[in-house]
Amino acid sequence: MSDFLQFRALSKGYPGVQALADVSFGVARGAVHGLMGENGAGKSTLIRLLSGDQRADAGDILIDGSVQTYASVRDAFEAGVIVIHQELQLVPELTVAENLWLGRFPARAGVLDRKRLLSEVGARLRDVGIDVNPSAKVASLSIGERQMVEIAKAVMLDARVIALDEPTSSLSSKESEILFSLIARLKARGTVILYVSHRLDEVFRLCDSLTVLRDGKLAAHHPDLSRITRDQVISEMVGREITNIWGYRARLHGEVRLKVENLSGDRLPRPIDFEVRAGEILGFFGLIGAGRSEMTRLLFGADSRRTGRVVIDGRAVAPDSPPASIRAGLVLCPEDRKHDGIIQSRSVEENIAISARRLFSPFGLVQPRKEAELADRFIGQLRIRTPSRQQDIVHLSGGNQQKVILGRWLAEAGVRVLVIDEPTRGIDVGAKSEIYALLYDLAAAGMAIVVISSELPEVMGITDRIQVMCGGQITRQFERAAYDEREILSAAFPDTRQSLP
Amino acid sequence: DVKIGFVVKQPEEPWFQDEWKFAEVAAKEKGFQLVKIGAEDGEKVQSAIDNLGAQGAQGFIICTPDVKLGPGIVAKSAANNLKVMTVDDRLVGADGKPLEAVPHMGISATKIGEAVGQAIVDEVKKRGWDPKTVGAIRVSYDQLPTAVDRVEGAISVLKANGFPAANIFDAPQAKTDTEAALNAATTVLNKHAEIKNWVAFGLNDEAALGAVRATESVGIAPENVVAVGIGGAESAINEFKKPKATGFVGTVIISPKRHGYETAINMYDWVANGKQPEKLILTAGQLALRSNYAEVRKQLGIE
Amino acid sequence: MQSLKKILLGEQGLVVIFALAFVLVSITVPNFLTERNMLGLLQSVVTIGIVSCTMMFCLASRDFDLSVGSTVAFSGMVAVMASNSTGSILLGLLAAITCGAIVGVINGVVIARFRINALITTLATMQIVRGFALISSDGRAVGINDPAFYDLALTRILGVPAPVWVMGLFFVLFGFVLNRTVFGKNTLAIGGNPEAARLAGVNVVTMRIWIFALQGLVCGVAGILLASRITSGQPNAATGLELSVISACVLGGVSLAGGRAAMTGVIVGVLIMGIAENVMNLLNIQAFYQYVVRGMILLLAVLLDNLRVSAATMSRR
Amino acid sequence: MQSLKKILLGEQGLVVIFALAFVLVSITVPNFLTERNMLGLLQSVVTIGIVSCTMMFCLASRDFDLSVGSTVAFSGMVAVMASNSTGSILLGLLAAITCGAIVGVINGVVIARFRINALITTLATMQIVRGFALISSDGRAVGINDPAFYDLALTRILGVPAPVWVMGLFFVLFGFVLNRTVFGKNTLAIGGNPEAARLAGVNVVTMRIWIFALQGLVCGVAGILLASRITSGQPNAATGLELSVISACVLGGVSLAGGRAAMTGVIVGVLIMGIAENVMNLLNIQAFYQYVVRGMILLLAVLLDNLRVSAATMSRR
Ligand SMILES: Nc1ncnc2c1ncn2[C@@H]1O[C@H](COP(=O)(O)OP(=O)(O)OP(=O)(O)O)[C@@H](O)[C@H]1O
Ligand SMILES: Nc1ncnc2c1ncn2[C@@H]1O[C@H](COP(=O)(O)OP(=O)(O)OP(=O)(O)O)[C@@H](O)[C@H]1O
Ligand SMILES: [Mg+2]
Ligand SMILES: [Mg+2]
Repeated sequence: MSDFLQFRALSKGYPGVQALADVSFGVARGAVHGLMGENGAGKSTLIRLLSGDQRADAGDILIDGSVQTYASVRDAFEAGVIVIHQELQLVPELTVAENLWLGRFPARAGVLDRKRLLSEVGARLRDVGIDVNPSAKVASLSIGERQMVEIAKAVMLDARVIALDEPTSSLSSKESEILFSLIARLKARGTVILYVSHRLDEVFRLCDSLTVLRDGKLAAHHPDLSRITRDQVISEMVGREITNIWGYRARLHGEVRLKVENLSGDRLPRPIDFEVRAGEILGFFGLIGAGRSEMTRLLFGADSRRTGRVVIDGRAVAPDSPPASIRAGLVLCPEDRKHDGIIQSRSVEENIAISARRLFSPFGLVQPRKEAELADRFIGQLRIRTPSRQQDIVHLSGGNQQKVILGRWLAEAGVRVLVIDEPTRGIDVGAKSEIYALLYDLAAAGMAIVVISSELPEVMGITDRIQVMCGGQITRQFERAAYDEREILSAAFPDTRQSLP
Repeated sequence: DVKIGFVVKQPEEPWFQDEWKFAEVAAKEKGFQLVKIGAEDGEKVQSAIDNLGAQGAQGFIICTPDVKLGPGIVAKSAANNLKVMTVDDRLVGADGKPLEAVPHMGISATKIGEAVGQAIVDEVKKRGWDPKTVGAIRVSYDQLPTAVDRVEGAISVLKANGFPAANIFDAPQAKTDTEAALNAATTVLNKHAEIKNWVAFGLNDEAALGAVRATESVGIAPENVVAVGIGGAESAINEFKKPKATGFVGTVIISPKRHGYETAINMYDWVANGKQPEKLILTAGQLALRSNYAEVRKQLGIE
Repeated sequence: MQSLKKILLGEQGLVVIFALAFVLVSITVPNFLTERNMLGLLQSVVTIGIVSCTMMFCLASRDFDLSVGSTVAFSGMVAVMASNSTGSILLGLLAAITCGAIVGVINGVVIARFRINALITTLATMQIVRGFALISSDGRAVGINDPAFYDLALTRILGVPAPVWVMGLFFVLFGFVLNRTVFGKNTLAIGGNPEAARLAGVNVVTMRIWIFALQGLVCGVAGILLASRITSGQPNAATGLELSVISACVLGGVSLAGGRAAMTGVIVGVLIMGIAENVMNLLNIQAFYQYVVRGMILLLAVLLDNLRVSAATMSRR
Repeated sequence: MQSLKKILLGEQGLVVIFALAFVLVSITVPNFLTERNMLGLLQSVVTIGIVSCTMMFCLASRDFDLSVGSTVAFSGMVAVMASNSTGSILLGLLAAITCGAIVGVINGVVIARFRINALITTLATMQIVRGFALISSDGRAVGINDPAFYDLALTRILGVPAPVWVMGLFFVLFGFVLNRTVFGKNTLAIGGNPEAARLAGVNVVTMRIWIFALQGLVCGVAGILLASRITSGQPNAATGLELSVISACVLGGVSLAGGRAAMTGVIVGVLIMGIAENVMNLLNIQAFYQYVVRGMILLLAVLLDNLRVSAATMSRR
């Protein structure tokens, strides 16, 4: 049987990088095809070529046997190809409905059909199971909600091919389930789905076939996923065996390091209290919009607090000032890397050194040699794939950008409390296990670590204690010994919670 | 209650400030109200006239940003039922002929330029230079028709007195301030390093001063420079007050007193007593030198 | 009380604040609220008002246009010269609008197709076009042969001069285009997130060229009306217009970072600029102090709007 | 061949292209490459050059400053008036620099602390400060009593006038600050992504205020030198300076979207502006055509740079 979607000898290079080299594979009609590989392996590049946004240096894309020659995103639409890119592509100032229709507004003679604009959207949003007002501005949504909007955008039209580049990277299990059922429906319609993810569980559950990329080349192609094991895929991706991704190591916990009292803010009206001990890794779990990210931002001083005190080792931290927090040893690795993390048009080196450099710049004079050393250290340690430390960060793959941001905070000396929001968003399995190992080391050295994650296995795998949030409140707490997937999940769902007056 | 408008094209210029000042004196004397409006371009002139009409003024005096605005100004004044007089620049119709019906007081730009040219020629003769060997810097701002007329006036006199056309060099200034003139003139001086004696003139004192600064910065002695400005405002007086004489030998002062005071009085008489002003009054510029500027200013009623 | 607050702090807050200020000025400044003065005021903002319509689109799509002043002057000259030489006013008008649109298209192509910085490009065309205006007439104003040309500006419909009608029409038209058409939404999308717009299949390059072309065309219209009002084509007209127009837009809440624009806001911005000038002249404020007052009004207007927005955020807490 | 390509397309490509153009002009334009003309050229760009140094920081941090021209004029006036009234030139200079810095701080506080749009704020201060300059002297030029003041501009060190030395010093100093200090790096980071920089512990508000304060201070220095060159304080000086300075920076590769800047680029930008004027005057190009030529040169310079960049991308593929 000839494949419905085929890539033939596809190559694509960027300055200094061969992102794809001679990649060929095919996907059968109605199949969900996984695409895996380390960060920077070339997955997003492949998707970008498919989307019509960029053109291959060599090679062809075939749909239903015919070579596609489209030169723009529009052409790709016409050919029935729809893509969700890794970085969310929404216009914050437009409403949810307008974003869903962007590029194909319902109109007569250029005049918008405003009824259709709203009516069909409401149904579609209910369909993908998110509860947002179609006339709300996208700027007012949380990352997770935005991701769901992006998904709704892709499934709105009948497409022959849908490619999803890490659609679940900031979704928790509930939303992921909704996505999976949508995918099942599309599949039943005969749509070909290309699915990029770093979450092995998902891939094995969802996909019929799988391609593994490595260094831009085809590393393996598995037409039937039921015949192989996860470990096999990992070693194909990483080139070595990783037996236990989490690699959890128990540690002794010391004195209370971080004490949060009565913390509240505009988007988190009900006060929150908790403590973290030295050496402890505390996890926060919740569904999208539960308020975890907002909590970390208030904690760090990125947003202004309404009430609350944050105490580190018995000393209160000045509110509403990131610099003060950093000086007190409290750092936050934010969730939205594009908006809050990477510093566009600056190099990898500068992105790593920006915060830590104050520690080794006498009289405000920078030390280029030291900064280079620092950058090289983390490029090595986190295995950041970049042609050089001078590369502009926007040219890195998503996962590698995330690693740079992590590196920025790991480079900080004197940190007592490390707060990481979605630490491994978009990071590959190999790097993940190394990052976890690093976290254990830091904790063992006495740091208090707070990890926010939407990936339940991750939270359960690496933390000592979990606090579950729902509707802006901490609903339950679990000690590691008492971790139970079902109970944690149920604590995160609003309907199982006693509704407060 | 008599209310009279006084609209000028460049309210920041000292010249117009002075016109306004003297008009104010007239207003105090006769007890009418003076409304001063700056209007830098045709559009502003239109709204200024509307504005005067709305305030209930009976007439106004205007120095227009462009003489071709004539028909528009006349029409707008009629629509607002305002009497109109012009000062400094005379309105022309679409055919380029002066609008005789509008009373005017002024001095022709060409005449001023000729006065400048004459002053330069006199000084050159006094210093005993051979006009054939003298370089002339024409600091120009050709965007402004008045500026063209002034410098052309000066050039016509220079040529008539034996300055070769080939030695008159254009130094176009990008703006009308001293720095722009300085930069433009410097280029000319450097291009003709062989010329020893220089004369310079331009649209106003600032232009001439820029040329003088340029000669100083390239190291030409004041004895070898003759620059004559137009206006006689503070920047020129400052130059005369300097302890050592510079290349800026004189300026053609035009009296803002007559232009401000007399036009205002005439307009008042027209409005209050129905006495039509003379259709055309031409005033003269007067040359002020380092040696006599104080007297000249006193004569003209400045100070 | 509560509803008053709502009105003040709502979406239309700027309009309400403006209305309050207007009433205040009407009461305190003599001769302000007369029909004559109102018409004069409206006429004085015609050029800014018309050009603001398209500048709004330009800014909303994260672009920038400094060449509007020169284009207005140039197309005014063209209108007059073409009318004079062909003897037909209609041909003159067509020529002017065409020239304006050509300048716009050139801006658009250079900026969008060759990806040259908009500031530099329009600064360059600003100079070049001004140069053409000066060269074509040797730096002097050109008078209009056929007095019928004046009628464009003098005709009154229901007592209101034609240019004011044109401005009103443009306000309505471009307000509609911004909010109710695909073109408007795409403009906002390009400004809000160009990458997203491109990936959603919006033809960003074509859109940007269109926006600049429209801008040029509208400058052509403004140039014609201006020439008719000042009864001549003047090469030095409308200098500094670009900054006034951009200020009016920004005052009206158009974001320079793109993606945000509203016609009502721009109208208010234009009127604020016009009223400030008008009142200063009515109050006979001295020329030098006018600078200071003008600056203060600008600051005050954005400050007030800012306070309003932050107060609104507060109250919604 | 290969290495030639490398030089042309490398980081310093703009500089190399500029150098080639310079050689070309030197050969073809008579009187260009004389010591006198070179010194004249350098002196003519002193104001633009000095102010560009800090404007580079301002743009690199995604800000914008239109008030520089007014501030230069105002602080020039202050220098002269304070020198005259105290009899001490030193006090005059201090007063001027202080006034400049105060304007800058006000800009910075309003923009960074009250979060008012930079364009509007500096447009407002541009007017207000110009107003002050006019009011303080009743719109007239103020002469300098003590001739020693002129020496600031006339003194030559090794045959080169002092203002040129000052400009050179500023180039070196601010180049160093940009590349080698935390201040410079943080400026670029703020421009790259203000929110991310804030979360990385950069005190964005303070930084922005500092940048504006520096800008004001440097305008003060430029104002003093200008006053000394034209031997008086002139309230109308330096109009339009803001656009020239911003153009020089953008020509030199400073991104208006922030995050990208280089001192060598800005120096080249400044020199391009100066050489263009100089050569046009040397070649005796008519005033009206100068507009056109000036615009063309601007366009050509960015276009060339653009071609260079895209060629570089191509060749590395
Ligand atoms: N515009 C660009 N310029 C230069 N290099 C680029 C550009 N885009 C991608 N690359 C490089 O191409 C390679 C492949 O990137 P790609 O985004 O396809 O990786 P990926 O497999 O999607 O990784 P991730 O899992 O981190 O998303 C990376 O090394 C990246 O640095
Ligand atoms: N910029 C914003 N403006 C207004 N409301 C916002 C904004 N960002 C988030 N919210 C709202 O605040 C609430 C909490 O969001 P938060 O980002 O803290 O949730 P979260 O638990 O981290 O979930 P997610 O996985 O979606 O990031 C959500 O309901 C969201 O709609
Ligand atoms: Mg990717
Ligand atoms: Mg979150």
